[in-house]
Amino acid sequence: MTAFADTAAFPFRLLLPETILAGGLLATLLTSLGKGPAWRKLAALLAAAAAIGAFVASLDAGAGAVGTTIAGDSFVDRTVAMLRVDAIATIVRPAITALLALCVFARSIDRDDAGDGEAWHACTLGIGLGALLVTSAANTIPMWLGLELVSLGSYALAAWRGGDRRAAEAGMKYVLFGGAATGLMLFGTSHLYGLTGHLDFAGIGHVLGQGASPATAAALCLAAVGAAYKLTVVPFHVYAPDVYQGAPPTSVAVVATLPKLAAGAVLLRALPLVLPANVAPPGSAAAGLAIVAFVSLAVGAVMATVQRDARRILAFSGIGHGGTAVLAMAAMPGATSGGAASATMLQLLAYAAAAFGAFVCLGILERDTNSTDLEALRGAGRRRPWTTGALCLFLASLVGIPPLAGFLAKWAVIATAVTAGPWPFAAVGALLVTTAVFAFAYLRIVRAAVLTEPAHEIPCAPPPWPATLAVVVAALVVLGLGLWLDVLAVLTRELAS
Amino acid sequence: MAEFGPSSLASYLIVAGILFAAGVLAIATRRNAIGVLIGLELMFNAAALQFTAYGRFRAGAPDPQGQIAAVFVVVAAAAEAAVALALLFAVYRTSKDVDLEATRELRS
Amino acid sequence: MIGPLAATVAAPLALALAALVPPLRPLARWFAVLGSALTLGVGAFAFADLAARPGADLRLVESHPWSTTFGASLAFGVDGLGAAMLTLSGLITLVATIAAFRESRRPHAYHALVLTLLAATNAVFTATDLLVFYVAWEALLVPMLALIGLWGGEQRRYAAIKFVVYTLAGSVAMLLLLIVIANTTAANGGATFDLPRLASMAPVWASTTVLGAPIARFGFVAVLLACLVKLPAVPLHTWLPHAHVQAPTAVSVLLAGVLLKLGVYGLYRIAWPLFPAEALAWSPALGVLGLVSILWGAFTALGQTDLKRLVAYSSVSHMGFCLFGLASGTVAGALGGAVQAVTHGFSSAALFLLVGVVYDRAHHRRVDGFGGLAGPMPRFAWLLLFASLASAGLPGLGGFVGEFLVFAGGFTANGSFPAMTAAATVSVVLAAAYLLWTVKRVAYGPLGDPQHGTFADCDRRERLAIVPLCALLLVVGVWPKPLVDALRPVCEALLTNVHGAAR
Amino acid sequence: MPNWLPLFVWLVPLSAALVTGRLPWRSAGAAHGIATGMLAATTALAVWMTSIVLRSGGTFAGPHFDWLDLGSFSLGVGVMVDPMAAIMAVIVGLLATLVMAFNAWYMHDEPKAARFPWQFCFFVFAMLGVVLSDNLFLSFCCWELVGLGSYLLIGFWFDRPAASADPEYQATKNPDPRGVLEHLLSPAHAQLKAFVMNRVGDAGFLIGIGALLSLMVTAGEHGSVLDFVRLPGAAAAAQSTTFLGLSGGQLLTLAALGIFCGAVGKSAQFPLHTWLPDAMQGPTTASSIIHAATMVAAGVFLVARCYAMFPADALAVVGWTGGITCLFAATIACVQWDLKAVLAYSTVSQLGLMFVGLGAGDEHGGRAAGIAHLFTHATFKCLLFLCAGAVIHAANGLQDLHRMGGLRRTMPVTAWCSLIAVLAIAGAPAFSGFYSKDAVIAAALAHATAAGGAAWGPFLLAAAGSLLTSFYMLRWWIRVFAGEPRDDSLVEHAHDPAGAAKWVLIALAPFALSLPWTTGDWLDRALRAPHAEHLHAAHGQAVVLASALLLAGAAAALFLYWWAVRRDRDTAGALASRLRPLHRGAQELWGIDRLQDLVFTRGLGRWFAGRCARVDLGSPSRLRALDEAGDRRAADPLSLDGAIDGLGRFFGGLARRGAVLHGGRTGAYLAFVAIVVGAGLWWSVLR
Repeated sequence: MTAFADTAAFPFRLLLPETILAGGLLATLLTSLGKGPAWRKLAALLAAAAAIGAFVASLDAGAGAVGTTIAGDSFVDRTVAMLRVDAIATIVRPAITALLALCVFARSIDRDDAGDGEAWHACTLGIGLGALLVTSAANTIPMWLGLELVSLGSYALAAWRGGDRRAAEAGMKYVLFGGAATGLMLFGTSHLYGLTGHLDFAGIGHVLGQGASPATAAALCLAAVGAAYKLTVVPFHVYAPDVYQGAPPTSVAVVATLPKLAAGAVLLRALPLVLPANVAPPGSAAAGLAIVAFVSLAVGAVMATVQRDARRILAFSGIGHGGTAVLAMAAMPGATSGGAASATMLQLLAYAAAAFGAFVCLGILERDTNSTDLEALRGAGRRRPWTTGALCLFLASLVGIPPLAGFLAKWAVIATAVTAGPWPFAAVGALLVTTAVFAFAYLRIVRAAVLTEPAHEIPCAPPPWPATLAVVVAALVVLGLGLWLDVLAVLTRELAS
Repeated sequence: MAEFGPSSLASYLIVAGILFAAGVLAIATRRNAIGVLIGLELMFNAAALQFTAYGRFRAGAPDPQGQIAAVFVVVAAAAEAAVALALLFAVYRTSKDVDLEATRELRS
Repeated sequence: MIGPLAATVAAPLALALAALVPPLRPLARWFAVLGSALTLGVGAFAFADLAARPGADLRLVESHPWSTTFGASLAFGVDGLGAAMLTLSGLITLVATIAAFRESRRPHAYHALVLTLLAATNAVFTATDLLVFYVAWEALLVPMLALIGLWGGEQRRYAAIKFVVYTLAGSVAMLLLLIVIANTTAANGGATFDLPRLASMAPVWASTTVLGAPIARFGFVAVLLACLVKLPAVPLHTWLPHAHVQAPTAVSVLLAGVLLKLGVYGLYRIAWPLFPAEALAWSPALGVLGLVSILWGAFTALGQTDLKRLVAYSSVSHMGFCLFGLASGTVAGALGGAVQAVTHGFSSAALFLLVGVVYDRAHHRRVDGFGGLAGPMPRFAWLLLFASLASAGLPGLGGFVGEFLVFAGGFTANGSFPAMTAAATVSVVLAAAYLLWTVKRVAYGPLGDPQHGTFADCDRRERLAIVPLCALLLVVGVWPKPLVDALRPVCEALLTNVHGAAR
Repeated sequence: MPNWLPLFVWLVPLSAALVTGRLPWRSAGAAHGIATGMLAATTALAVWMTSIVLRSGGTFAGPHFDWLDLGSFSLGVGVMVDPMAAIMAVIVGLLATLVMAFNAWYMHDEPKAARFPWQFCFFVFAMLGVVLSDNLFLSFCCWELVGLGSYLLIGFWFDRPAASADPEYQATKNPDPRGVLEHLLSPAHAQLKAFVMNRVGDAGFLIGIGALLSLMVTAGEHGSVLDFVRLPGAAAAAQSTTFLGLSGGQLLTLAALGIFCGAVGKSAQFPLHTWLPDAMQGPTTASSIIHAATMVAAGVFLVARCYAMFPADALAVVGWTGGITCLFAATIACVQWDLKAVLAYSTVSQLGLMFVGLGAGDEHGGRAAGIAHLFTHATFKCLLFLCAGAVIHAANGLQDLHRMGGLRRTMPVTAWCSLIAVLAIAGAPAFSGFYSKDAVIAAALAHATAAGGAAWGPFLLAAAGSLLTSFYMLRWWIRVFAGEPRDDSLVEHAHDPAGAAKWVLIALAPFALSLPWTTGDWLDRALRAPHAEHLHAAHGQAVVLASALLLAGAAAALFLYWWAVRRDRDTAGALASRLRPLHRGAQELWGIDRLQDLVFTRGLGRWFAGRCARVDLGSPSRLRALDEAGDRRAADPLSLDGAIDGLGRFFGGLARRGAVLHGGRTGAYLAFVAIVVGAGLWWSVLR
């Protein structure tokens, strides 16, 4: 076990990314004292600087754990792990911070109607901070605290377009549904604590390893709801289409990607710890996860085909991809190598990059018509060939056309799940079949945006350069992750250690 | 744990369970967003209560983690309520109503 | 340093990118000519090599590292079949480029997409690495989607989406197979996608099981499904008429001339070598499927009223011969299937170009809306008759060689094949009926529409595209020996392997 | 023999076709001149070749290449000359030369005339390929090319409308119903019909080749297994081979019948004969060569070529088919009023007679007799058609026997030449038909006597056909040339062919006499006609029988169309109404054309193919909806394509059900989660 950092001194280097983000958050909030475009620009600059700084810091943070010493009344003091910067966090933290920076860049496409852009950046940095906490959480308290931080920011972001009915509705739905999920998670976590006496993953897993009752399993399931709803897997997915449809473009780019990365990362860490092999009956955990994956894929694919809004299609795509990530996790119990973990990781990264790119592209296209309705996308390809081309690239990655990141991720997931038992195999079948169904759904976007002539000419200005940069970076990631086949081996090696 | 009373874990759990059930029932049935919000708070409080109770009646000795968690839960519930109220207000501003059945412009 | 085969993939890709650069856009069509001519040249070079040293071994072999952990490498090499297909791909793309030389709607994008498609098809035809094969196999859907969906007819979107979803659905199982293969090779001494090595591991596929079934059993079906959709074999063919009807002329040419051959090639290159025992076991069923394709395609073609749809169904019928010949398990049959794939490329491309010629003038494709075009357009009529006869398998023209070899193979094969071949001879009648009936309704008789009397005959550009195809049909029909000699070692090795696996 | 000689005989017409087809100047005269010259050269070479072969009497194997080597067997391209092939080549060359020369006159005012020579030369090239080929594969190839040649020639006037829409046709057609489907009578349709019906036979031919191939391969033969010289080997191998449950003998019969099926198509035998009368839509000169030396001759020739592999039961089929066709076509010929139709059905009938001969077996002289009749028939039928062409040319396209008559006065050369040909086809003594037809009937009689039973069938049918032959041919001649003119302007305008064309007729006439064929028994020796005692006896009986038939038929024709007409009696009409069912049946071509139109064109070609198209892509309304509106809701779940779309609709329906949950109701979302959690808790804990 990694030695705990000295709890007396703040583990500065280890938590430098979080620190930078927190500082950035405060600084950005301070800029809201001023008024005018210059201040807004300053807020964006500060946020970008914080995100990039956190990214750089996360690259060289090293590994370690942060714990706290609990003083017992009559027992020896116990040291309880709180945060653990392990291989998972080492990989995901740079991804989150980089994505955060891209989100800040992408914000340049939003028309700032309410005039409170600074706070948007602050909220986004808050989401990032929460995501980082979740990512390296080794204990349920920082996990759900982080999730709560992510959630609070996300609720605000979803409703950001002041005075917009749809945005407000999205925010309300998000907060009520998210609150319910949080409530369930907290209720489950409290039971888990009561049944095992521990709040940290290792402790819970240690107790569960000695035998688990159905009540514990139920508590465990409830405790996972928080992450599950962030991952938008069935049955905690219902909010996603509405929120993605109603929220402002860049807010969607944030809330569809960052929380998923974080939730996936924490599940990745928690699952092997808390799910011992002897949770009765054997294979039931894998079966349960595979069933969740199967249903998510099926619901996502089938529902995606009839949507009339591009963002809703992408929301259902996200539900399917959440299911895909869960499918990879299904192979984890009992897996010896890091194959399942790396597959999950790659799936999360590939989805985040492609979905971020797609949402930003849609945001750029949306600027012309103020709608992502498929009808409103008509002729986008003629109007903005490069943006539409990039959108197609991201969609191709989402559907898994080689040689893009989505293809490699799908490959990794199938490769790890195909031998994990009958239920995962069935889910693999669903994954393969829904490829074609999802392709049809995405093709409806392509059909509207690329293959249909515009009804009338719409004047359009080139997108702002930061957003362009964000799209280009995302596209490069999608291409690079797809072509660099060895990434899978690298991830496996890193995650196995 | 067979007997009920202030010194029994079961009594706290039962109360928490009732709270939770009431909360779930509220969110599942209320048409008014405020009602749902109240249900959420009930669920949160059930969790907080359980954390404290479990910490207090931990096998062997009381554990401070339960109380710590409960404090965090209360903080979270407050923050959640604040944000939720702000968003409900935003909805109210645009549609003069917080009826969940009426607020469904976003749909498949 | 990349070799000639990698150049046939890399150069079109580079040219496609160059065609998109604004200052170079006017040159886009010349880039397409260049890319296809390069492919043609490399194919011809490979043929010359094959003529000098006949054999089933791979030529122009090259390999560039891609991923050691995956066992994938950018490996290329061609045998007789690959060389034939590469040459066909270059030639047909060249012809299609000539046919679309005057494309006026965003020509740079059009030619860039054609070049991308060329790169992808070349990669499929030359790859000796299964992963590269698969990547190219899937990736070529993208340019095809755009070409049909952007430059097509009124219902192009429906047709393009149907095409993509259909073919994608057909090949998902193949993805699973690839993954299983990767897992298995990794467990058997190092991951690899090298096709010759995978072929040599046939016993492993037969003995290793996934969920209780040997890999070979499911793998063969997976590859088969992917190839039968592309081929296309009845009843997986209904995307084809839509795609052809909606695609612009030049894209129809590419679709019929190159894309359908991918299915044949996949059967010859993946399904049969990797899973010989399964291939043998499935042969009778595939023979039936081939027979059904032949007859159903022919009868359905007879019942069409749209010229392009008619030619599309004739493709279904003719590609059925490829399947039938290969399934017969005889050298003659397999050879006939391969030759048929090549000559069908020529004849169907020519037929689609000719349909394009009348469509450009009359702006419709209804068979009964024409008549007597031989009067105002004698050259057109002769070329149409020529291409139709070649397609109908007149001796001395290309279509006959493959068809006769398939018949010869089928008659000398075992089991129910002679009887099925006898049934397949009905297609000889049907092909003559639907093609020459079409010639009659289009070119002969009195003028169907008085306004058609003023139609100009095929101009120089149109002839430049069609006449070489007809010339090649004649050359292959009269003297197929070079082509057959190049293909024979491949087919022999293939069948030796298949029949060896049975013992 | 020089190695190149047969190759040259074969390829000179091809080069003639290439030269005349690509002439830089579009001069019909020059093209005809060059073509005639080159065909004459072909004929000269063929004569030279024949003289060598007849002198040596054996078979000469020319150059042979492996076209394709397929390991277990190879497909070859090569030539072979035996006396039969050599004589056939001479006849083909000679007739082609003469017809080409005649055509220069016949088409002197035809704007498309320049096309004729190359198509014609190509046709001759293809036919010579069939004649000189040394293996079944090359024969099949050339066989198909013959089909292409006929396609081109029949469709020479491809732009003509269907007869029902052709005012010229309507003005000159005869008033009687002819059983011909006018809306389907046009050069463009006739050429299509000829090609497709030939392909029906060719499909059988392919099966025959396939059966032979599998026989040879199973027997372990290697190399160019389809060579004619190896056919006796195939027959021998058949004794010891079994393949897929078929004995070798059965396989051999199947092979023979398959090849005969090809011959049925090409030689217009019942029931694949209907294309030949329609083929009259081509120029009459093209008809003259199609009906004489090329095309229809190919079938008879091929069966003779493959004779070694025809077992007795296959020969019985050949004989019966020939016999049925012989009588069947003759009955139709008796009631035709179209100048060329009579000749067309007479060709069908005579071809049937040849098959009767072939079916009689070699030991009874049937093969030699059939081939001899093929040769003699080629010459006089060619002459008949050229005469008919001269008449039609003179009559400005009129072909109606009702309006002709008395043309002998203004067209003496044509009249006499055609009378010689008519006597020849009728089988009058001293004419060539007498010699060959007599031989056929003798062979059939000998065979019937020897085999008994069903073998009498072909003989009797052939005899009945011969009886009718003399009747309808004399009827034809009398209606055209004899008697008083029925249309004075016609007779006044009529004239014999001019110049070379006239000499062509005169040059052909001697061949209709028996002398050129029987001098020194050269033909019998060349064809290795057997000489046996029982054959002599049969011969004697056949001479008597044939003469009697000739006399009876001729007497009937003279009585009905000459004697009665001179007395202004419509005895023929009275007889026709007396025999009304038979007469009507024959006039309606015994319904075969209608039946084929119903079953194949309308039934299979339109109805069934239309059904297939409909099952495949859906109903026309679905296609229209797709084509015009892109309406994917245009459902036809009973079609293949519609079912695929139906799959999509199924998912769409599922999704619309799912929309209940995803319909934007927050209450529903929360309730759903509550229910799921409650159910989960109940299932895992409380259960």
